[in-house]
Amino acid sequence: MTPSLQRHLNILDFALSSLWRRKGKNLSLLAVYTLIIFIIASIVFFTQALKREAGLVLQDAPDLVVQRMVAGRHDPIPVSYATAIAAIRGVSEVTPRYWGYYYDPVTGANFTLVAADDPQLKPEAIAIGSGVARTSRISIGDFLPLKDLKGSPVLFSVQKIFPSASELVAADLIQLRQEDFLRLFDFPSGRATDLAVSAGNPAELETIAAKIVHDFPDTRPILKSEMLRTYDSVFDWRSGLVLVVLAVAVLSFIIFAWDKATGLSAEEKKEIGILKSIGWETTDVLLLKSFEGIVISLSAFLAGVSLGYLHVFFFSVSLFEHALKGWSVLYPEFKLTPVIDPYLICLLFLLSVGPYIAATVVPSWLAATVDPDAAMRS
Amino acid sequence: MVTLRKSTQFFLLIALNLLVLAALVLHAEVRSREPAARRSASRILVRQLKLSDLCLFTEARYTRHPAMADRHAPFQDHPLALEHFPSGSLVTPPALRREAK
Amino acid sequence: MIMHPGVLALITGSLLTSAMILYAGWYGVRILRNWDLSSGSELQLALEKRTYLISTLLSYALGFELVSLFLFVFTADRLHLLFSGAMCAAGTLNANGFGYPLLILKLVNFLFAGIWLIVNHADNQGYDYPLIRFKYLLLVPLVPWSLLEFSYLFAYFSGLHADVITSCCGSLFSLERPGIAGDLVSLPVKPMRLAFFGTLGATLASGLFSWRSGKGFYPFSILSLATLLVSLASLVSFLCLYIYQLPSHHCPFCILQGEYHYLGYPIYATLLGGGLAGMGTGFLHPWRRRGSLQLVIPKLQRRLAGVAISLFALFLVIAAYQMVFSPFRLGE
Amino acid sequence: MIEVIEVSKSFNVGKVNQFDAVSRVSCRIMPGELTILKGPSGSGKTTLMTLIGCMARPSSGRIVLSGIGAGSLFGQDPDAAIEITSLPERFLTGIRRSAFGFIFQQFNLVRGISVLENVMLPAYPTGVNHKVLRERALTLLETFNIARHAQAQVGLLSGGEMQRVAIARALINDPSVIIADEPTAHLDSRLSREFMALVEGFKKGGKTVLIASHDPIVYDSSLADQVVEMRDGALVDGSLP
Repeated sequence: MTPSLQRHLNILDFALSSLWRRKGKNLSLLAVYTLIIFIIASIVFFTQALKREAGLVLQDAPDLVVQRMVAGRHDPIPVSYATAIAAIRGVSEVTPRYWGYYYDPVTGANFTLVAADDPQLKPEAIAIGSGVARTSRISIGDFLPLKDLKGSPVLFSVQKIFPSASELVAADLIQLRQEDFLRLFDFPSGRATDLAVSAGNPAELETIAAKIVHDFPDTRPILKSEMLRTYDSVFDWRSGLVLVVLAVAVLSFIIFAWDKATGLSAEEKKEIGILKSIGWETTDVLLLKSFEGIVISLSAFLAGVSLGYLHVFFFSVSLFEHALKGWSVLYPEFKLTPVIDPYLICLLFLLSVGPYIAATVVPSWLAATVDPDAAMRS
Repeated sequence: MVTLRKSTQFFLLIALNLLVLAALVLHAEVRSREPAARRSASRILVRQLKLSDLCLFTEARYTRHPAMADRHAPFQDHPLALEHFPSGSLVTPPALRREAK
Repeated sequence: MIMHPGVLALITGSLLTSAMILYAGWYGVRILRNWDLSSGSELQLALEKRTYLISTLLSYALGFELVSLFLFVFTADRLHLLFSGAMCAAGTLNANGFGYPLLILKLVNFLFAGIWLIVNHADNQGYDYPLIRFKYLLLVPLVPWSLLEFSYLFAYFSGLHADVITSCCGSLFSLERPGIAGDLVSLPVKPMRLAFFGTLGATLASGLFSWRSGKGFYPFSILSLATLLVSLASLVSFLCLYIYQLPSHHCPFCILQGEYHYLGYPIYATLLGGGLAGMGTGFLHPWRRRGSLQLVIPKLQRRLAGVAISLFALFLVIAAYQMVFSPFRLGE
Repeated sequence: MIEVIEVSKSFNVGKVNQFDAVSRVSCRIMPGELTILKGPSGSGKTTLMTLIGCMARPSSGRIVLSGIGAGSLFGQDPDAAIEITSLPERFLTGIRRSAFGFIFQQFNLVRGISVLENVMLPAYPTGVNHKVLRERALTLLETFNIARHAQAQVGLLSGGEMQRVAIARALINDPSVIIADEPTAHLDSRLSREFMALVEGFKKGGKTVLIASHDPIVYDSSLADQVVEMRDGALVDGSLP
């Protein structure tokens, strides 16, 4: 081994024993640091996994959804538009979609009602998501009362419960027959919630969308790529903003507070004085201090990332459940397929180790430039 | 008794940590290659019911159907206002939809 | 501004680095004005302590420049999803006028900081601070450059509005577009290839000569810079085509992706490292006869020259391997 | 040989509390000899020793070291004369750790780490192989008869043992000059005499020894080759031969 490498190892040795000497302080610092990285890592893993899941699941979503806008708000679309749109070149199929929300005053949950023709579904029967079944405590054969527009309850019998594996898309769904849907909400006749359009060739979608807007200026087409992009960027905005700012702020605060509180204690100052008097140089002490920082931040990073992974993919984000649930009564329970994105791990590394190092540069320099003769005068 | 020097112990610890991390990467790799039976159930429903969104947050329209949300209503407070709902701090406004010309 | 974690990391990092360099520059000026080694005054002792802080700050700044160079490209690559029409980092960079100048600024600052650290290393070997004036004069221009880099970075990201129609790398680096990128692509392949092998060969030869004889470091360092520039141009002009095996894909960033076996990393690492080491020899050359550095500098120069030629040689091997073994052939 | 020429050291120059710790001191310390700096506390002994021991730089005057094996740092003959007055810190440190060993009044051991680590500490930055260093430290502890405490924490040792650890630490880099500041201040007279016996051993080993003390056991010792007396930062007239 070269002397330079030996020197680094020797100083690392001393850095470790000097960290170990102040176990109390350093272990609690390590714990707080790990906790912060654990939180950020959990969020990164969670959002990444959701993004990917969304991308894969929504591959089968409609190519194009056409909504009608009235006074800037979403309004039921005349079904007659469907025929005209179907006539556009490249459109292979246009299906009206009927869906809406239902607030259930009994449980306080919001359900999503979807009318889709399923020949197996009997009149006044419904298929429900497992979230609905869980929240309303009903199972196959039970009745779910839904209030119609006039306020009188209509009883629907539960004919089917969607498999729990599909909870990520269907937890709050109630599927019913189209005529039941229309009757329940007294839906304006000849209207649908929106239109699902599929195209023979996906490359032509943009042209089709342009044509639709041209022909029907009151509509808004939403491309599948836009739906996917929504989910791709859906978590970047505030998760990025809030978490990064929060983490950096918290981290800097902690380090700052720590340095303020303990500062260069007289003891530490004396110790560095001793080191310098017995032949350590400023560079050596700087190296010592940066090793102390690296040991803490590297350990915290590795532990935090591993724990975050376990938390998200083995314990289903149980610690964040409350924040994710928010006010909602009905909360889907799903297991995510793990994803590790090297870019984000590297980014996380930079964001967690970088500020720590930046915050410690000046304090370590101050510590390292203690005069060597300080040890002689005390 | 041979005691390892502290730096070696530290390297061993880091190596152990990296090993755990590598195991997790491997786990992720293996799990994501599994035949996605679970996902196929979702995909079938998406196809049958022509769904366009994930059911993540059911508390409000725009969190339940981010891709279908009204353009103006849901994100009136965007981007600087504090969210009304806790989950609003995780859900971002959808990417701008282009007005097709 | 787009609140992507990568963007935030770049901006915070760049802000911190600029602050560090500004601080270092401020004390650099004080050192230039008040330095007096023969004095044992308290001011002098305080300034000598300050030099440790400055070199620590500069090495962090250099580290950040290096990391952020890649981070920047990667973040740009991530962001392309938000811009319809952009298919990779090249499109994102083109979303406004600050993208490419910023990349160039980053490169310049990286070289600057690297050369400063080489000079600093040499200076630390001398017992009478032989290069102190030169070193801190060199620091002065770094300050405005790094501030400029930060303001460009800020301007670039705050000027990014999702969904501006940008060109993807296919059209950006294709022949029709005017501008630097287009010019690089339209460079005639044959002379370009000649220039590429010419400069690289000349640099290696001159480097070997310098390494053996300890002479001719000025031409070598100029040639190193030339190699760096010509190679970057050649990368866009024709080398990438061999890697992508596509006749019109000129993007210099996609080679960093896994699809191309992360080939970009060794390519850029050898190129930047070689260029830096080679240029460093020239910056040391004027001081080779300074009393306390008489023994140090020639040794250091030869070591740097050795590093530079081995890195350049490695780069040449990678490039040549791609050109020879790629099934793709450029139409002559 | 160590040559001190017209050396002064002032603190807080130009301020109300300016303090001249050492003013215009000249003296010579010959190789292989025991030189004792005598004088009351506050007379500038410690400051003078920090200047000689390359821990601080004088405000004015010159100090020249020759024959101590530090010349190789400058690409010269190891025993060449080196003027240390205006050297950068990294060179002063280089000289200090190759040529000087320090024994402090307070022992200045680092608490919370083992005796062995304390002894090895000065050699860490020199890049010595860890195993070699450990062997060397154990041999030294053996010499001073404290090897059985090698793994103990320094806080648990007695005063005499602590001093022997401090001496072992001072010798780890095999210095040619040993500087001790009030080494017997915290020792009883029996231990003080034991310390002087160790000093005799250093002298026999060819080391130059410089001790600052106001303990008669030290400055009246027959081992002393030269006793230099200081008062108020200056040499007392006639104290130099």
